[in-house]
Amino acid sequence: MHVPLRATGGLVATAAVLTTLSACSAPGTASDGADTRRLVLADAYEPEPFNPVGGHGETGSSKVYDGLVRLGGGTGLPELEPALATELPRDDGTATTWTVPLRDGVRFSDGSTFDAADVVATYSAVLDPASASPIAGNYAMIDRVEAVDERTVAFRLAYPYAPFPTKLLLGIAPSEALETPGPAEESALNTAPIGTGPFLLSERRGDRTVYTANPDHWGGEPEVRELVVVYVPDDNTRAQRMAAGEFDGTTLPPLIADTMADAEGLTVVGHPSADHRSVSLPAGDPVTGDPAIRLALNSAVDREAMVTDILGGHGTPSYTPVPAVFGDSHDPDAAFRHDPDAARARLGAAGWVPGDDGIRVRDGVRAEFTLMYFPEETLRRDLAQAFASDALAVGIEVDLAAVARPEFRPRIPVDAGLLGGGDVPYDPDTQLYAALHSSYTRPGVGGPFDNPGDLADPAVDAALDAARRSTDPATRAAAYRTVQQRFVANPPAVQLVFLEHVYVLADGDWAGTEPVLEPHAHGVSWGPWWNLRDWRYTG
Amino acid sequence: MADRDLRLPLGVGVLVLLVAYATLVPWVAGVDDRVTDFSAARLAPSPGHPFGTDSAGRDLFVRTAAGLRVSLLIAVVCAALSTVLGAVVGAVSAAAGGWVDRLVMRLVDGINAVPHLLLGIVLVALFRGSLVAIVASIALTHWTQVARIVRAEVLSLRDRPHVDAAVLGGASRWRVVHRHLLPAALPQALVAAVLLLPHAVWHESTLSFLGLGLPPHRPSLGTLLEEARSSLLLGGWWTLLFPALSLVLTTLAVAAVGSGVRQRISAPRRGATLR
Amino acid sequence: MTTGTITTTSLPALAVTGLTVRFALGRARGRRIPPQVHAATDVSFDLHPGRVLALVGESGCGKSVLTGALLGLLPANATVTGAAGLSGPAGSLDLLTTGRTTLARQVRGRRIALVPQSAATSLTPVRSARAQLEEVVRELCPGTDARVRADSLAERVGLAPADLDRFPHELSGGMAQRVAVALALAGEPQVVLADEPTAGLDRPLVDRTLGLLREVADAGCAVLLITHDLGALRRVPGAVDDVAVMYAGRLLESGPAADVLAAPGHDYTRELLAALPSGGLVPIPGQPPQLTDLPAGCAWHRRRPGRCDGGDVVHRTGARSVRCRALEAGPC
Amino acid sequence: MTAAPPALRRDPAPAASPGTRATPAPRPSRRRAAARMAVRRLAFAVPVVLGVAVGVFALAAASPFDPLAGYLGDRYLTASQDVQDRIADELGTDRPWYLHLLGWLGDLLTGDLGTSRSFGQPVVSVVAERLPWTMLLVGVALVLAVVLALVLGSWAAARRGGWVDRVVTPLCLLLQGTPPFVVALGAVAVFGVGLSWLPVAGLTDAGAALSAGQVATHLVLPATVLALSQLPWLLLSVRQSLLGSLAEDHVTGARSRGLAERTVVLRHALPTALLPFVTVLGTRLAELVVGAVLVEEVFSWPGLAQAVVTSATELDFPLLAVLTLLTTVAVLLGSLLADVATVLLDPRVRADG
Repeated sequence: MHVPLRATGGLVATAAVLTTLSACSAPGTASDGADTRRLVLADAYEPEPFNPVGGHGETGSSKVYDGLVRLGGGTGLPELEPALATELPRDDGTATTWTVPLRDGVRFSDGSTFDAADVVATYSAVLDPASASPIAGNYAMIDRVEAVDERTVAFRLAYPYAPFPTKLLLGIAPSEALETPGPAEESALNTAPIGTGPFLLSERRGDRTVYTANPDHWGGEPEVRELVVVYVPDDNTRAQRMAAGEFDGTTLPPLIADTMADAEGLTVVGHPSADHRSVSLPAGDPVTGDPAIRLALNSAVDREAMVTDILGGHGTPSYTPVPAVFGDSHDPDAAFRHDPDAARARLGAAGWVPGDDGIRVRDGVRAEFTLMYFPEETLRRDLAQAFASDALAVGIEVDLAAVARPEFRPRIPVDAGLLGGGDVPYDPDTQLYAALHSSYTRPGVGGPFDNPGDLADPAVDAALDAARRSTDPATRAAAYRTVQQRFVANPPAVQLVFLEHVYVLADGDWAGTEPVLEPHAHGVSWGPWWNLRDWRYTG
Repeated sequence: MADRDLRLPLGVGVLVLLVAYATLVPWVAGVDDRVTDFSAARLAPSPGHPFGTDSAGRDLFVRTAAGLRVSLLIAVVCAALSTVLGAVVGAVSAAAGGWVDRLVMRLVDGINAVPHLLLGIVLVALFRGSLVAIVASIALTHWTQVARIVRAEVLSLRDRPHVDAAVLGGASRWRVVHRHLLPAALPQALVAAVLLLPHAVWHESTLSFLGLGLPPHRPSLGTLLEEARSSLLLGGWWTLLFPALSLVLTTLAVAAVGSGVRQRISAPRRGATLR
Repeated sequence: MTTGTITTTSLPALAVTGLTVRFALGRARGRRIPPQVHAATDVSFDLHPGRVLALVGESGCGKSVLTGALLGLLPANATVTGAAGLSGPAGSLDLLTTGRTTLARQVRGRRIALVPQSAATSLTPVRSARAQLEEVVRELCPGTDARVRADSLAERVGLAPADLDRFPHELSGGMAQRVAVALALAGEPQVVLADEPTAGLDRPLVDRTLGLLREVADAGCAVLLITHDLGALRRVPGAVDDVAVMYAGRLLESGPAADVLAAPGHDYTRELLAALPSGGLVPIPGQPPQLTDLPAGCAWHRRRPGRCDGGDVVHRTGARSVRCRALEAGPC
Repeated sequence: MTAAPPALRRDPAPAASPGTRATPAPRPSRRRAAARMAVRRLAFAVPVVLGVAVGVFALAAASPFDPLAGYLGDRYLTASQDVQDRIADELGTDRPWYLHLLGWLGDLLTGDLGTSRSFGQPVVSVVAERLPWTMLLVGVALVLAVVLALVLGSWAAARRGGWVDRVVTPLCLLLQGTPPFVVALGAVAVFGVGLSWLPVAGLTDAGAALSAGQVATHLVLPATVLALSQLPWLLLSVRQSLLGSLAEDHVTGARSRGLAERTVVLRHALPTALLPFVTVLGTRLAELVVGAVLVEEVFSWPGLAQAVVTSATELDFPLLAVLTLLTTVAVLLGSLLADVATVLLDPRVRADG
């Protein structure tokens, strides 16, 4: 009986084949042999479920749905362009009733025609409590949606709301799919979307999502025939595979992206955004609630250093939630200066006396609080560590705590959190109202991330409501400037930075990309590929 | 191959060096590792920073020492817990014998059937973020080896003359276990504890590397190596080299000491029991 | 079938002269040379085709070391001096000076074969006897049908082919011994060294093994039989042709078996025979010598003073030779 | 093993003596004995697997883990209280844990393993989709490790003190001190980032079709690292047992028969050295699974082992529980296979030994 020695000989052969096989075939490039009208992108996040009622494409970024209006490009606050609407919505002069004429001859991907009923069904489903839609709060101002006729829709608002057109970016789903009321997350649309958008979802498996061009899209068939989005969660892996030429583009943390700036065949692109990071300061806590601590922290933090060292220059300091891109609504004077000595002086004056370990104490209370952050996001971890280091310099101890998302919610009123903001940045109202209005401090109103600092300033409330109701741009801008001055006087949070979203693009035979102001959302649905429908093939 | 008895002095020497490095450097440097300077992030090794700096600009020479100290501390605590737990269970099951012994042994086989790290991951995932969970996840999965060794030792000692004498002298079974059997089994248990250290260091650093152990901002060999993963891409090879080196050296030194001690302990014993 | 008359003057297949083996114990530290084991000293004998030489002596007197020395199988700490001339149709060479590879490729199994001491343990436990026998046949005589040759070898040593399919631990002592002989004969060697082939066997098996070796010798091989079982040599006359007596690593006496057994030339041989049941079970006084501290001269002299002149000179008379001379009348 | 045809037993020739021992046990009985042992070990495995299941559920019950958070995921942060209560009684998460366990075991039998939130698909399809890739990785790594251990181990033992021995043995001691994820990081640093010879992540180049060539190139680094992480124990065990068996009688016997040194080492010394090697292989299986978890995580190989980490970090309990059981079964099966192999390989061992 021969012991499996002859077998081991065979195994040696297979192992050798494996290694030689690999040595000679260098990693294939993304487009070898595949149809060149094809783009392969790598995304850090899995695509969210495709039901608009669940919030998919709320800011008009969906590939498979169209909103009534859509964003125009450009660097400043983007203008709105008609999409499924034939022209921009007109109000009745009091900004309470908005009528929208609809485009004719548009068909859904399942062949059904697009008409007013679909618009009514979509917005009604968002407002319907049975849908338990997470974005219902953003459309609370809508009282009723009516179909005036087949081709016109009227929105009746509960109160005048000047920036209402920004609410019409939401993708429209077919009424047939929304007939049966039920939770948005259980709708079939989540995995099998039916939309009028420029692309169709052709495959959704494991780590990859494939879209194909919609031949009879009302705006003409996009020249990009196929878009493959691969889900690669780990930043390092994504960067290595991008460097190895596997993708046509991806989104990367700024510092890693910069290492590829000089690689041939790759370009690093930065898009401005109203996406900001801040540290919430719960009012209930004796330390974070104290105005002196809040102001001291705001002057102790070195925002410029964070932008240059952590973001590699891809971003701007943030003093209030209002980015400069909002033009007149932005008050340049509402800002803080990095001045640790002033911070120490203010703390001393307020009675916070440094203890023997350098940490300040007042009435037996140590100037110490916990700052939570999501451990898997390196950017938030670095910002938290820099914040803690700056705070320590002025005698305030910040204990960092890595808290996974499920445990984050109950601790928001108790502990500070490294939060993100700017989900819908196309009007100061959506950027500020839920974040600063005192009505959002009451339980049951909005979610835990709304007004985490529990700001209850009547002047702020009044200014926000006035701005929301007024239709005169000048009055609105003035009101928002007042909000910023009140914010700087008693900051409920320490705003840190506005991020510039960074993408790496492989040089290819495409033209047509242009910058756009991006929301807090992340991933390749934005970036240079936000207007993929307009790309032209130059190969 | 190095002569066998060379391993013990070599192991002890390296271990003393590492422990000194881990305890003295952070204390002497007095640097508070909460202070970050992102402008000095990822500097290559230089006279100022012999090990270079990490992604938050902290000096890696000090940070690796702090990380090693945390990892060693956790390892020692876990090894001690495992040994105590293992010794008690081993002694009890050997002394009690009968169905208790069989039950315990089945439990031991059961625990050994599941890879230790997996049990650790489940435990830490459920009790997210608590240091106690990390220590428990290591201690609760490594006591089985100690239990087996102590049980064998106690069983072999149980029918020795001086034990019978004690029982005849009216000592209760548990006092016999407590005063005679356990102390006799101590050296073997100690050796098992020392040999557990490398496993404990690995276990902690693996959990932290997977993001399930210590939080990323806390220094430990695992978190430093996890951070190295991203710095590696930005050319920061030193962020991987030095923590990895200290982890490997620690493991090898402790293993050498463990096997050296075991060899010393078992050698005279074998001579003594020339049955 | 015996081949004609055997004349002692025909060319010897293997001529061993002055074979000395030393084992160094422990490592040499500094100047002090390590203690040495004098396993064999100045051993000389010849093996003639067709004749069986029995090498007898108490166990532990260095007999088995000889086979290891001749085949180059001694461990690294052994030093071997002397000469062992192997001659025959395939050319002649000195076993002690040829390289290991030539020993392995041309000599072992092919020209000199060994029947090891404990046959069962010399077989690989996880492989059947047939596999190991056929392997030797394939290696030593390429081109022959291994299965047929193995079966014929089995027949020759009195084994049924089916027995070959057993594993070594399933073989009885006798069967294992016969497998060992079959393995030795596989390469049709000129010389067969049998190291204690009868150890551990019962009487009928011992006689049969000696008969087997006789047949091998009669077939033309030169056979060296190492044994401590003097009784068997006496019991089976004609089993061996010559006898050499070894004590403390030295050959004390050698000569034709019949003469030596009938009229031993050396006092030690006489006492050995007296110790046999047939000789009256007279125990030999004193202790067998330690091979680490042997006197220069004749070791027997120290154990039994006054029985010989203690000289270390070999006196040769005709076919017989004796080392040192007895004090009283007659050869020592 | 070629069982000889039952030759007619000739009447024993005078020289041959009837075998004094009982006729040897016919060869197939060892297979039946091995089968009996396998059945007994499997019977032992069932309570262990059940014990692990109970352990996992008891731990979950005792922990702050709220199955609802697992189900709702991010929406848990924004869902209002009444939505939570509705889903809670719908899922039945407020029942005592042992009822929950019984329900789960019942579902297990019917093949419904629950849905995995972190992968957004039923656990069954997660397993079905990812298990083959883990099997491929672990299989190739195991083969590579065994081959390297046998070849290098035998070489180092046969030429003790030779250059192979002087290089391989200290390297093994060093590797024993290096955890798998450090070996993986080193490989990524050198081959992936540094020389970028080999792809360092994923199953195929993104967008490329699933072809054997692609998978092979992507498999090289992870499989080699996983093999290296287990190689030291295997190699040193081969070397140690081979050194031992080289000194045994049957090897000197083989040499005395004039066999070439290669044949002596490979066909006589190695087979007996294989037996302890197989048992060591059995004990290393648990570590191989651990290594797979780390290697798949670093190389983002879409296997089940990586799913363990994802399900742990995202607290996806249904998937984690299933994976724990699956691993336990795999390890038990592995060590059983090793013991059965030992029985089949070594004719001397009685089955219940």
